[in-house]
Amino acid sequence: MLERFLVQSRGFANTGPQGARTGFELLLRLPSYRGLRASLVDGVDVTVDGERFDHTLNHYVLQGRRLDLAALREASDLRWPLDQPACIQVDRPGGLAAGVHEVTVGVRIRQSYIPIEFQPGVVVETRWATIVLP
Amino acid sequence: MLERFLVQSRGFANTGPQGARTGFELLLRLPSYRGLRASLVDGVDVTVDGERFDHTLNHYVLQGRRLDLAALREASDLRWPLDQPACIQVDRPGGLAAGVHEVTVGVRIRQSYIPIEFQPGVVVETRWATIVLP
Amino acid sequence: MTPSTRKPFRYGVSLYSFTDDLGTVMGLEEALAAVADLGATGIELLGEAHVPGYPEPDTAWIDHWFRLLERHRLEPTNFGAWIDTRLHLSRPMTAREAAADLSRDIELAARLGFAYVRPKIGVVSFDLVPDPIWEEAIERCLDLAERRRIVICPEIHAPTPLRHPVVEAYVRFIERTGSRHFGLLVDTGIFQDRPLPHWPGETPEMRRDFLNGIAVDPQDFLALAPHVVFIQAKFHHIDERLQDAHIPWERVLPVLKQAGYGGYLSSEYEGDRAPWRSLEQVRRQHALLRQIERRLDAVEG
Amino acid sequence: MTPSTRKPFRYGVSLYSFTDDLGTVMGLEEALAAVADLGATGIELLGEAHVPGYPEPDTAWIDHWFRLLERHRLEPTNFGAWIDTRLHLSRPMTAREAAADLSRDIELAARLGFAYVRPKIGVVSFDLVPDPIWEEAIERCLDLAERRRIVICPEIHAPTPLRHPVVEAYVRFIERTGSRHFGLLVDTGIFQDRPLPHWPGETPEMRRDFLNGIAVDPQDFLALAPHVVFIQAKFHHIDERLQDAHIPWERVLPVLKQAGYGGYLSSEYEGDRAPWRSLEQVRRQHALLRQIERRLDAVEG
Ligand SMILES: [Mn+2]
Ligand SMILES: [Mn+2]
Repeated sequence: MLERFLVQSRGFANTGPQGARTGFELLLRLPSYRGLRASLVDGVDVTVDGERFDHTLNHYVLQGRRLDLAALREASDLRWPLDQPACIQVDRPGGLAAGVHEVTVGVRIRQSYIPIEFQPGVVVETRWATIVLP
Repeated sequence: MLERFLVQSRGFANTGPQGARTGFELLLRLPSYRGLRASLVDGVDVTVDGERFDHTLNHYVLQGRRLDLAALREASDLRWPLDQPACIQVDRPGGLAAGVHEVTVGVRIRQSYIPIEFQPGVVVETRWATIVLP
Repeated sequence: MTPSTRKPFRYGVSLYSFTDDLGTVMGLEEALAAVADLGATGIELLGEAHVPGYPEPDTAWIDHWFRLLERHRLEPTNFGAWIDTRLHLSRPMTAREAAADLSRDIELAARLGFAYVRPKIGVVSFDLVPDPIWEEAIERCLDLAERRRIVICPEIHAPTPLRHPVVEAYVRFIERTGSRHFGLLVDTGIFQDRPLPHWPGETPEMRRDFLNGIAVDPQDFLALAPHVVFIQAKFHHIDERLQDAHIPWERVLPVLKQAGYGGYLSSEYEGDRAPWRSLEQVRRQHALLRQIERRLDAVEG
Repeated sequence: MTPSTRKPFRYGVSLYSFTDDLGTVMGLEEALAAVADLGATGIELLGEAHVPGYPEPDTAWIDHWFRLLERHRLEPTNFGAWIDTRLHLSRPMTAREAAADLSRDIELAARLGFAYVRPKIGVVSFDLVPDPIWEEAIERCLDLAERRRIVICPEIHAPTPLRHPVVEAYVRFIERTGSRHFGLLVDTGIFQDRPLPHWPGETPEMRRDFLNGIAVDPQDFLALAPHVVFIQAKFHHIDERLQDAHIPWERVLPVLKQAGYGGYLSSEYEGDRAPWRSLEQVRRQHALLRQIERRLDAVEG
């Protein structure tokens, strides 16, 4: 079972060794009524406490594979199932401070059955989420 | 998994043969942070659209056993676990009309570690619930 | 099928109704228990949503699926599939690729006991004309569909009404191929005659197109009825007095009855996604639809 | 244990924190994954709440339990139990019956790998004096506790402060029996120094007694520390700036440190039961407690 929020409480954490953090990551529930092949996902914008990390710069871990946006757009052989969160990885030297952050995601999805004028659709959600360890 | 409401959507139904209903029943999640032996439950008041069905008159089905209030109060050998709803059965000739009803329950619980002056504690909750078949 | 042949409706639910609830507040077991508790018999699902490990569920899950169906006396109805024509950003999808995807879904649907497969086809225009590859893609799958006893049924969905070139093309396809393994699925959202509330992120353009309701005349169903194999009973909100805020069931159901439709009404709740709300809304819809059907049957005698 | 022996705290969570969420929006797997994700190592639960089939879980569940512990590198800490002295409406519970219930819980707790069993004892007075059968009941279980390597630890819980006849009776029991299998559990709700919001159905009498906080002086912990084997880190609300609205951790943790407490701080979230809220609140508490501990350790050098 996943949390109802897109950004899960669990998994929001700094990356890299403690004392020399390189960034942070979060787990994301797919905002869709169906699973999608990865190439139909056009990346995820992440904003933390007003600081924006563009979808073109973030990395995406799906079913154990880590991809940049270019690779994601080509990954028609990889699936993001509804019941498995994707891990979004963000570069930020030093990581985030321990404590509560305002986190916004913009998940960009390309559906085939909606006019191209509206693609990619962007699902935006904001929540408070907590980094436990600095 | 149970629904967060105490009264579950599923299981709210008329009893007895269609056309000659004898009453109705509902499934109830235990409003407690722990399971309880049945004798610690002092019955459940049920009110539907303002019509009250007293806990002294209702019947209780736990783990396949059907009890009236007197039997419930003696049932120190029977458990109502958190993960299993109890079935509350109410006599009402004709049953309830198909459609949406305002249902209130008052669940009466006797805890040993709270002063007797406050026992039984009564947990009250109201929701809309739907009878599908007349 | 003549108008005088009145048949009882069959009642089902699509797991689409439980979107956002499934996987966060309920699992497949609770969903099927909820559907069975309605007195419904049909269960519809979306392959790439409700089948864990799609498109290759493990056999343990398939066993589990059939055990649940048996326990709850439910039969699989329609299997939702997609032809994701925009799968490749750099190039269009070919008809062969589309046929391969659809074949895979037909095989899986048949293995899970389904009777219908709805391919949701990518569009090429603002007014939702399907990608022309649909015709070759589906034609390539007709033999397989016959072998696996599956009926392929694209969905007539708002803003496309019943009288429309897209629908006419589907009917010509039926006439040309003579296949009994192709039919039409009607989504009752086409009958919506009052506006939906705005949703988050909705643009004025999208609103203009379909969210106010395209209010198809239910009488239009009569002409198409011989080709309609399945109905998704799309709805958005039913209040405590059992009034549907958007779909005029009192006008729709008599026409379905008159047309001799005896297939499924498969609930597709598409309203507010507050947790657990879908469970209660689907119960209201079944109470409402059955109430109207009882009244129609009583009038007919 | 001398005041100069400073030890690191151990971090855990009681599944009590997830009350109303467990079984409606999460299962045991998700709960344990959430606890492990905190960097915590200890898992506390309530027998008659979180053990399916309690008091006789099947072996498949026990295997599952140990697999989850291994996967998430968690160790079982405290097993919550009750002595339900009002079980029989017609007569009081005997010490023998209470001992039988507690023995059953000690056996089960040991089988599941726990180190502590907290019996919640029924009360006989308005000011929460425990039923006098507690002494004989627990004494009858001391040998079993020793054999099964369990420490029985009644809970000091608001409105009972640390300096109180009830606590003194427990200390006398320790001194008289000399048992190392009996100790005290402190619930940090006793340090609450600001009022809780009212809860539904709350009466003025209950409010007067404990919901405004009994604000025990943390310094009182020093005298009792040698007997304290476990701490439940009770809390109700921590805001976005990591401020706890009720429990003065900044004054409590230095005393625990000074007392040489090196046991668990096991989260007991007891605030608003909005779905999923508990998950985020527990994260905030661990961020806060660890932040204060880092500061204390830095000051000490
Ligand atoms: Mn539909
Ligand atoms: Mn406690």
